[in-house]
Amino acid sequence: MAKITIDDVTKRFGEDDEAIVAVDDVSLDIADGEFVVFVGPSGSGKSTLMRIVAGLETQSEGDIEIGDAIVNQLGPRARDIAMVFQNYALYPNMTVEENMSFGLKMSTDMSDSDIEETVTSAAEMMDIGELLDNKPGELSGGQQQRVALGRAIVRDPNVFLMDEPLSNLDAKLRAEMRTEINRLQNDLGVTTLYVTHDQTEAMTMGDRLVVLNYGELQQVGTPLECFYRPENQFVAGFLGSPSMNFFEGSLDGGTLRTDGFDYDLTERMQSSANGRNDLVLGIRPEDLTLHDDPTGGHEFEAVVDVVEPMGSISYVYLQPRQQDHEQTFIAETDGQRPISEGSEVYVEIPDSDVHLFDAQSGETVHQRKLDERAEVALEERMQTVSSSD
Amino acid sequence: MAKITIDDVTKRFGEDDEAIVAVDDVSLDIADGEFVVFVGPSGSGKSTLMRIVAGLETQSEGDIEIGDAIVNQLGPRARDIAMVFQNYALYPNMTVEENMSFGLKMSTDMSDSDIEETVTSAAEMMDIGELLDNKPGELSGGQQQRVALGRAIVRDPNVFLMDEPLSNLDAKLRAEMRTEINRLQNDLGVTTLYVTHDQTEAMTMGDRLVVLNYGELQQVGTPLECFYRPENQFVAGFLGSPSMNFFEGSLDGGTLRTDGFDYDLTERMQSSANGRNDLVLGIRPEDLTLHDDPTGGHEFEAVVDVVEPMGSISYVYLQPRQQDHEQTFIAETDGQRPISEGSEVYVEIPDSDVHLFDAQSGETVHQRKLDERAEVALEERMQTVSSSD
Amino acid sequence: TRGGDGSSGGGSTGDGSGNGSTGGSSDDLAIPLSKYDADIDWKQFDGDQINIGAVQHPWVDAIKPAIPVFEELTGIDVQWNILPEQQFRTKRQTDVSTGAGQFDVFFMDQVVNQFRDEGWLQPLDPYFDDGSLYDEGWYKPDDLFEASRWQAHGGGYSDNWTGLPITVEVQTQFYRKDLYDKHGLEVAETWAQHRENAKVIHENESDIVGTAGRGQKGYGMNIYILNTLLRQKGTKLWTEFPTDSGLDTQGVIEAADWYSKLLQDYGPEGASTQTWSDVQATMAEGNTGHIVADANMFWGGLTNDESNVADTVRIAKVPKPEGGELNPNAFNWQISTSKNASNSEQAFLFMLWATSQPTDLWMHTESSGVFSVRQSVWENEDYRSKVGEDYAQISLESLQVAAPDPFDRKYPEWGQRYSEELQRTIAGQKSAEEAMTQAAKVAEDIYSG
Amino acid sequence: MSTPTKTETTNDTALGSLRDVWNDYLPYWFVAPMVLVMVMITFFPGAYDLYLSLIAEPTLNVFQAEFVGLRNFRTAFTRGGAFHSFVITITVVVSALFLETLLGFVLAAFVAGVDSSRAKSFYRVLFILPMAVAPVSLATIGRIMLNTEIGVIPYVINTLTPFAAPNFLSDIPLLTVILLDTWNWTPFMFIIFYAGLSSVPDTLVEASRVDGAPLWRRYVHVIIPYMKPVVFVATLIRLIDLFRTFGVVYGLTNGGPGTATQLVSINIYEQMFINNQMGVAAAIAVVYLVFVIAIANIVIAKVGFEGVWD
Amino acid sequence: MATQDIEPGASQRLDKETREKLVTVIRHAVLLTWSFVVLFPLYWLVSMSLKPPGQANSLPPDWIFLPTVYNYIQLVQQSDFLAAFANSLFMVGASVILVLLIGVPAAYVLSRYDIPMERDVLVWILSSRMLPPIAVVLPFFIIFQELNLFDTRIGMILMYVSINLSLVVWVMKAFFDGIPETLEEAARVDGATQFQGFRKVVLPAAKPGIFSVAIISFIFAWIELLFGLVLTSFKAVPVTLFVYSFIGSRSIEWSMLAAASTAMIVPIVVFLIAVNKYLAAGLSFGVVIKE
Ligand SMILES: Nc1ncnc2c1ncn2[C@@H]1O[C@H](COP(=O)(O)OP(=O)(O)OP(=O)(O)O)[C@@H](O)[C@H]1O
Ligand SMILES: Nc1ncnc2c1ncn2[C@@H]1O[C@H](COP(=O)(O)OP(=O)(O)OP(=O)(O)O)[C@@H](O)[C@H]1O
Ligand SMILES: [Mg+2]
Ligand SMILES: [Mg+2]
Repeated sequence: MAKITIDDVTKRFGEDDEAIVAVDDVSLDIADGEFVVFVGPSGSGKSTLMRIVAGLETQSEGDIEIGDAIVNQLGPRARDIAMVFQNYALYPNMTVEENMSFGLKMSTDMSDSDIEETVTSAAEMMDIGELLDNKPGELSGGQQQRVALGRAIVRDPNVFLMDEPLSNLDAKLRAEMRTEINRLQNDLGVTTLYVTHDQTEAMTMGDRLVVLNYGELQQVGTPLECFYRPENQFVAGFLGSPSMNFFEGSLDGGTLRTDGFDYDLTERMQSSANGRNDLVLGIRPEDLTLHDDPTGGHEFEAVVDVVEPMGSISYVYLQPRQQDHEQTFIAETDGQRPISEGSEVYVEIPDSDVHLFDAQSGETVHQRKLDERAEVALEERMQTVSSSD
Repeated sequence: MAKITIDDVTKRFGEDDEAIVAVDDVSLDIADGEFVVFVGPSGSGKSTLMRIVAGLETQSEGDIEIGDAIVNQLGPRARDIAMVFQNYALYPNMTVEENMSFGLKMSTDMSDSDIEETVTSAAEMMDIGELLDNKPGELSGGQQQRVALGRAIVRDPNVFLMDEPLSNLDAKLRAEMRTEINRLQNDLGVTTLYVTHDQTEAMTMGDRLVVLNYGELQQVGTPLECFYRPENQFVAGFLGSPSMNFFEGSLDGGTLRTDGFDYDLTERMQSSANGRNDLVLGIRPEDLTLHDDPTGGHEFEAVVDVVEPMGSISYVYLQPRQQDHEQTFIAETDGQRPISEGSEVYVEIPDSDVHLFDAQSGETVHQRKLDERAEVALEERMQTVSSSD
Repeated sequence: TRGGDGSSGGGSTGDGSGNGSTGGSSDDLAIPLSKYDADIDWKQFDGDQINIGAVQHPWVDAIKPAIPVFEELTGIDVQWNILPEQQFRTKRQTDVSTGAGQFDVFFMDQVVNQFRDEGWLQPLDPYFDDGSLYDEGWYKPDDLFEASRWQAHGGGYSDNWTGLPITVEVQTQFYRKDLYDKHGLEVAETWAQHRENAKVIHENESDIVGTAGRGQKGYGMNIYILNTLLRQKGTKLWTEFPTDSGLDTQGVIEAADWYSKLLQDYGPEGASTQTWSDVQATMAEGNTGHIVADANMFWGGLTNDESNVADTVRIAKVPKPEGGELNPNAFNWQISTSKNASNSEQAFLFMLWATSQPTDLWMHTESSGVFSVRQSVWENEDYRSKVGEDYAQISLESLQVAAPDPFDRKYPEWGQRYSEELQRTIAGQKSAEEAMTQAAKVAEDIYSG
Repeated sequence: MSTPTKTETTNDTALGSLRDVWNDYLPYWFVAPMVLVMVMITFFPGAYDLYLSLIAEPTLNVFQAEFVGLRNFRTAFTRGGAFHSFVITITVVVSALFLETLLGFVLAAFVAGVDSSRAKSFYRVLFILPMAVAPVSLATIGRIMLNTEIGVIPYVINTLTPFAAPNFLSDIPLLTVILLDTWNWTPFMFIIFYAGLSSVPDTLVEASRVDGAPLWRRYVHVIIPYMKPVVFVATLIRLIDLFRTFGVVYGLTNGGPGTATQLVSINIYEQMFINNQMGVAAAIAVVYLVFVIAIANIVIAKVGFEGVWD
Repeated sequence: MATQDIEPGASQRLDKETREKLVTVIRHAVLLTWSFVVLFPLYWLVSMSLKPPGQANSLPPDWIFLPTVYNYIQLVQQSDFLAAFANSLFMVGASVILVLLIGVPAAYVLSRYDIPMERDVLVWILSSRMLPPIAVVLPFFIIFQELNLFDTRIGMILMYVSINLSLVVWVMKAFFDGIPETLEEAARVDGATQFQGFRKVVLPAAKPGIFSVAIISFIFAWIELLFGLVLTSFKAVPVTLFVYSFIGSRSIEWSMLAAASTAMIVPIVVFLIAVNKYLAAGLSFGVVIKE
C-alpha cells in the first residue's frame, strides 16, 4: 500500500515531428488507500497513464513516485502492482485457475494449498468457480473479464490498476462486481486507479474522479464535485448521461440569445458573466421540465423529434420551434408520460439548474445552484477526501 | 437483406458427458430489416448464437435459415454478413484503412477509389479519420472498437451481427454511435442482430429484445414489453438498472408476509395469485417512494444503509427495520434530496407498480399497472413489430 | 582384435583389450609365431599402440583375424579406423595436412606423389636400412610383383619406398557363358571382338544390354578403363612430362571415342553416370552380356549367392588391340606412414609383417584374400584350388604384364578434369576430340600455372 | 499504512543479490552463450579459410607461409571452374527453393485444414520423414532406384505410364538433383510453416471469413502477413542451406555428368580433398561466403526488414 | 422483395460452394499424391531392408515378398551398430537440449529488445551456416585438437550445437515476434521476473515453434556426417558413419544399408510422434481453415 505521485508526466508516441501526445504534463497526488477513477473520452490517455504507473510504458518526461521512492527505473515487478488489462491479456496456455494463481506463485511465498484456496474463493466470488479448468479460449467475453479481474484481486499488491474491468458485464453482474470491488478496496485499503466509461461506476466507486481529455487533466475532484461543479464545459458535458445540453448564444443586455430561444440571465449569472459576451448555456436533460401548456416561466416551445422510452423514464429529443440550424436537445421525462413524436411541448429551463460557460475557453462562468443540504454534503465529501490526503 | 430463422438450435461444447450447453433449443424468427437486440447475463450464449448465425460455429442441432435457404452448410463468406467481434479481431498487420477496406475488397467489385471514399467517410463518422494510417496496436481500446465497427458498417451485407460493439466507448460517444447505428440500420434496412449489456442500448435500439439465460430463451418482445411485462422473474430482474427489488413471502389470507414487512394484495392480485402460496413481490427502485414521515399508505419502516449519489439521482440502499436476515433493497431518489446513512425512512410500495412472481417457477403471476396511455403505446408498439414480421 | 570389426564406419570402439598382446597362448594364433623367425627385433616397441587408417576393403577383412598374431609378436596394440574411400580420403587429408598425425599407418593410392611432394609421407628407406627393423632374406621383396613395387615407388616418380603394397587389382573381362553359348560367341581376344560380342547380345536380347562400363568421372572410374585402352593403342599419358600430356594425341582421342561409342551403342542407358557398383550390380542382376572390370574385387560379388549369374559368369583376360600387346591396367593399394605420425617405426613393423610372405599366404589360403601382391601366393596350389584355376591363372598372367597408371603429383587434379571430359564424351555432350583437347590443355596448364 | 516493501531492493542476502545479477542483466545472460558459440564457429573458420586462400601450400605456421596474393583466386576462376559452379548452384538454389517453399506452404495449409485430427497427425509425421533419411542412404538408394537398367522408378514409369523414363542421372541431372532436394527438404518448410500457421489467432481468420474473403485471399491478406516473420525466416534459412547442399548431390551424381551438377560445395570438396588444392578450395570458399552474405543481406533488405521487422 | 434480393446472390454463392467443395477435393488429391511421393521411396527402402540379401534390387520388383528380419539381426549382432546408435542418440539428444537452452533465450532477446545493429547481428549469426561444412571442417579439426575435444562426446555435442544454433535463433525469433507482448506485460505485473515471464508465459505460447526447431535440430544433427567423420575416431563415433560401412570398396550391401537406413529413421519417427501434438497447439488452439 502506498501513495502515488504523478509528477509532470508526459508521454509521446512516435517520432518527434508527428508524435502523438498521449499524456500531456499530468500531475496528480493519490493518497495511500485512495480509490481514484479515471474517465475521459476514448483515446484520452487513460490506459497510457495507467501503463506508465504500472511501469509497462516509460514516460517521456516526468516522474512517478510510489510510496516515497521514485520508481521511474523500476520494472512492474518491483512496483508490486496488480492490474486488470483492458483487453484482459489472459495467458492462453493456462487454465483459469492457473491464470489466477500465477501472480500469487510469482510474487508470494504462499503454499500451494493456500493459493488454491484463495483462488477458489475468489473464483466463487466472481461466479466463475465452475470454469477453473477451462482455458480462456473457451470462455465468453464476460467470463474472460471476470478471470482478468479475479487474477488481480487475489493478489495483495501496493496498488490496483483496473482498466475498464467491468465493461463486458451485464448490468446486474456489474452492480454486484462494483460492490465487490468497493468492499475489497475498503477492506484491503489498497490504493486503486480505475478506468471506466460507465457513469454509475464513475460516480459511485471512486473517492475522486480524474477527468482527462486529449491527455490533459481537466478536473480532479469528488464525483459529485465534478458533476455539480464542473470546471469547464468539457467536464460538464462528459459526465452525466445523456449529456448536458449546450446552447451557444451571445449576451444581449441581460438576455442570452441562442439559436432557438432567448434566456434571461439572473442577476447572479450576469455578475458571473462579468462582461463576457459569448456564453454557452448548459442544462442537464433531467433538469428540463416539459409542459403540455405554457406556464409562464422561463420556457420556450419545442417540437418532439424522437422519444426513446427507457422504461421508467423516457428520453425526449426536441427541437426548438424557431431555429436556424437543425439542432436537437434532450429532456428526460417519466417513462409513463405519454408523449408522441411531432407534438409540441413547452420546455422550462429552471434558473437554478443552469450552468454558463465561456464560449471560447470553455471555462465555467456560472455553476448551478444546489439545495442547501446537498451543498453541505458536497462540502463534507470534499473535506473527507482532502483529510485523507 | 434477408429474414433469419433460427430453428431449434442447440450448441454444445465439449464431450458428451461434460458438455456445456451454450445455446439450448432456441427458436426465433427475425423479420427482414428487423433490429434485434440480444441481452442476457455473461455466458448465457449470446455470442455463441451470433457465431452460429455467422457460420463461424456449427450448431449441434437445429437449422439456420437466411433468406429462404437453409444455410447450415454454408460458410460465413456465402452468408454475406458483416460482424463486429466482441474482442475486435482487427488485422494487426493492416492499417486502420486496410482493415476497414478489406471486407469491401473481398466481397464487392467496388473500384479502389470508391472503396477509399466509403472508408474515409465511415472513418470520419466514427471519428477515427486521423488514425487511418495507424496500425491497431497503436490505438486505444475505444479506437480499436470503432475501427471494428467501421469495418462492419462500410459493407452492405445481408445481415449485421454486432457483439457489444460499443462496450469500450464513453457515454457520450456511445450515445452518438447508438444514434449512428440506428440511423444506418434504418437507412439500409439491414437485418441486425445486436448484443449488448447496456440498458440504454437494449431499451432504445432494438425493434425487439431477446432475453437469454443459460442458453435458453426467456422472453422475446419489444423492449417496453420486456420491461413492463416481463414473463418471468429473471427478465424482470435483468432489465432495468438498478434491478427490480424482490421480496419473497408467503400468502396469509390476502397478505403477503415477507421478511421485513407485510403487504396486502389488491383483489386483482389475489385473483392472479390464484391459490399460489409462495410468491415473490417485485418492485423497481424508481417506483418506491421514500417518506420522512408515515403517510398511512402501503408502507413500512426501513433504515438507510448506504447512499450512492449519482448526480441527478441517488440510490438508497435500505434495510427493513424488522428483518430476520440482513437484506438490503434499493430505492431511487432525487439526487439533491438530502438523506443520510443510518437514518430511518418510510418506504411506500405503490400498488400499481407491483409485480408478483411464482416463487417456484419464477413465472409472472401479476403484472404492474400502466397508465392507460402508456398501455396503448405499448400495444401499438407491439403491433408495429408484429406487422413488420 | 582391437578397434572396429570391419563394419564400423569410423572404426568403432573396440573393447580395448580383446585378445591382445598380453593374453592368449600362441596355440590360439592364426599363424604360428615361428613363421616370423627373422633377424628383426620384433619386441622393441612392446606396449606401444598404432593407429591404422584403412579403407573399407576386403583386405581389412582378410587380415583382421591375423592381427592377434602381430600383437603377440610385437606387443604393439592395433587400432583400426575403417572408412569408405571417399570418407577415408577426407579424414586422411585432414590428418596429414593439419599435421595431426593420428594415423600411423594409412592406405595410400593415387595421391601418393602429391603427398610425397607436400612432405607428408615418410619414406621407408631409412627403415629398410635399419638392421633391427628389416631382414631382406626373410622378407623376399622380389616376390612382390614388379608392377606393385614400381607403384610403391611413386609410380616411378620416387627413388624411395613410399609405402608397401598390400593389394593389387587387375583388369579382366567377365562374360555370361550362357549368353555367349546361346549366340555362339567366342570370348573376345581383341577390342574389336569385344564390341562385336556386345552388339550381338545387345541386339538379340530384349532386356539385356551388350556391355556395361564405368562412365562416372573420377579416378577408378571411367579413366581407369580408358587408360588401358589408350595404352593398348600404343599411346601413353605424358608424352613429355610435364609439358605434353599426350591427351590430345590421336591415340587418346580414338580410344576415348571408341570407349564412348561402345557404351553409347551397347551399354545401358545413362552409362555416363555409372560407377563400378552400378556396373557390378548390372552384371550381377544378369542385365548385361559382359563387362571389363577388376578381377579380384568383382569375382566374389559375381559368384556369391547374391548374384543371379553366379553359375554362368566366366572370366577372361582383357581384350587387346588387333596385333597389340596385353597390358591391363592394375591398381595397387599400399600402406604408408607419415612424417607427423608418432609411431612410424612401429608402423613400419606392421607394414612389414602385413605384407610378409607368411601373413600374405595365410590371408589368401586361410582367410578371404584374393588380391595378393606376391607372385608366390598366386602360384600356391592351395590358393589356386580355393579360388579356382581359371581365375588364378588369368589373374596371374594379367598381373605379370600389368601396367598400372603412373600417378604424377598433380594427377588427382588433372585426372579429375580428364575424367570429367571423358564423362561428357560418354554422355554425348562433347566429341572425343574436343573433350580430350580440353583435358590436355587443363593438364598442361596445371603444371605450367 | 505500512511502508512499501520491495523485495528487489531491500533483500540483500547473497542469494538475493545473485538473483539481482541474474535478473538485472537478463538479456545479457540470455545472449552471452549464443555469442560465445557464434564467435567460435564463425571467426576462426573464416579467418582460416582466408589465410589458406592467400598462401601457396597449407601450413599451420604463419611464419613459414608463402603468401601468393590472389593467385589462388585466379586459379579458382580459371581452371578451378568456380564460376561454372556458381551458376549451377544458383540454378539449383532458385528452383529448389521455389518448389520447396510453394509445396511446403501448400502442404502445411492443406494439412492444417484437414478435419480429422488423426489424419492430421498422420500427415504431419509422414511429411516430415523425408528429411530424416540420411544423405548417404538417400544418395545411394536414390542412385539404385533411379538406375535406368535396374532401378524401380524407371521401371514403374516404363510399365505404368505411356512415357519412357528419362535417364535421370545423365540426361536431366540438374532436374533430378532439384527434384530430389525437393523431396528431401520440403519437410523443413512444411514443419515450420505448419507451426507458423498454428500461431495465427482464430479470431483473425474468423474475421476475414466474415469479411467475405475467399480461401486463398484469406491466406494472402491475413494469414501469410500475420506469419510473415516465420515464412520469411524459413525461406531464408532454406535458401542459405541450399547454398551449401552437398552430401546427397555428391553421392548421387558426384557433380556430373562432367560438371553438370558441380555445385560450389562439390567443387570445394574436389579442390580440397581430391585435387589437394587447398588454397584454391579456400579461395572459392571465401568468395562464396562473401557472395552468400551479400545475397542474404539483399534478401533481408528487400523483403525482410520492410514489413517483417519494422 | 427480400426473397428476390437474396435469390440471385444465393445461387451465385452456391456456385462458390461447389468451388469450395472443389478445394476440398483438391486438398485431398494433393495430400494423397504427396503422401505417395513421400511413401514410395520410403516403402522401397523399408522393403529392401526386409528382403533377403540378393533380392533387394531384382527387377521386375518383388512387390510381394516374405519379409525377413534377417538383416536387422545381422545389423545388431555383427557390429557395434547398437552402441553407436545409443551413442548418437545421447549426443544428438543432449545437443538438442543444449542448443535450445542457448538459442531460445537469445532469440527472445533479439525479438524483444532493441539490439544495436540488429540486422548485422542476425546476418552474422546466419553466416555461421553459409559455408559448406567441407570448407570449415579443417579449422574445426584444428580447434578440436587444441581444445582436446577431438573424439569426445562433449566435442560432438558442441559441434551439433554449432550446426543448429543459427537455425534455432532465427526461427525462434520469428516465433517470438508473433507472440503479443501484452502476455509478458501481464506476467510482469503479476510479479513475475522477466525470466519467469519468459519461462512461464512466453515459452508455452511458443511451443509449436520450439518443438519444430527441436525436431529439425535433431534431424540435422542426427544425419550429420562430415563433422562426425573428421572429428571422431573411436569413442564418439556417430551412427551415420555406420551406414557407410555397407558401402564397401567393391560392393554395396544393399539390404544391410537399407536396414541401417531404416533403423536410423526410427528415432525420428518416435520423436515426431512424441511431440506431435505440440506441433499444432498454438496460441489459439490453431487455425483451422475449413470450407
Ligand atoms: N470454445 C468453447 N469451448 C467451450 N465452452 C465454450 C466455448 N465457447 C463458449 N463456451 C461456453 O459457452 C457459454 C456461452 O458463451 P458465450 O460466449 O456465447 O456467452 P455470452 O453470452 O456471449 O457471454 P458474454 O456476455 O460474457 O460475452 C459460456 O459458458 C462459455 O464458457
Ligand atoms: N503504442 C502506441 N503507438 C502510438 N500511439 C499510441 C500507442 N498507444 C496509444 N497510442 C495513442 O495514444 C492515445 C491514448 O491512448 P490510450 O490507450 O491511453 O487511450 P484511452 O484513454 O485508454 O482510450 P480508450 O478509452 O479508448 O481505451 C491514443 O490516441 C492512441 O492512439
Ligand atoms: Mg484504454
Ligand atoms: Mg459474448
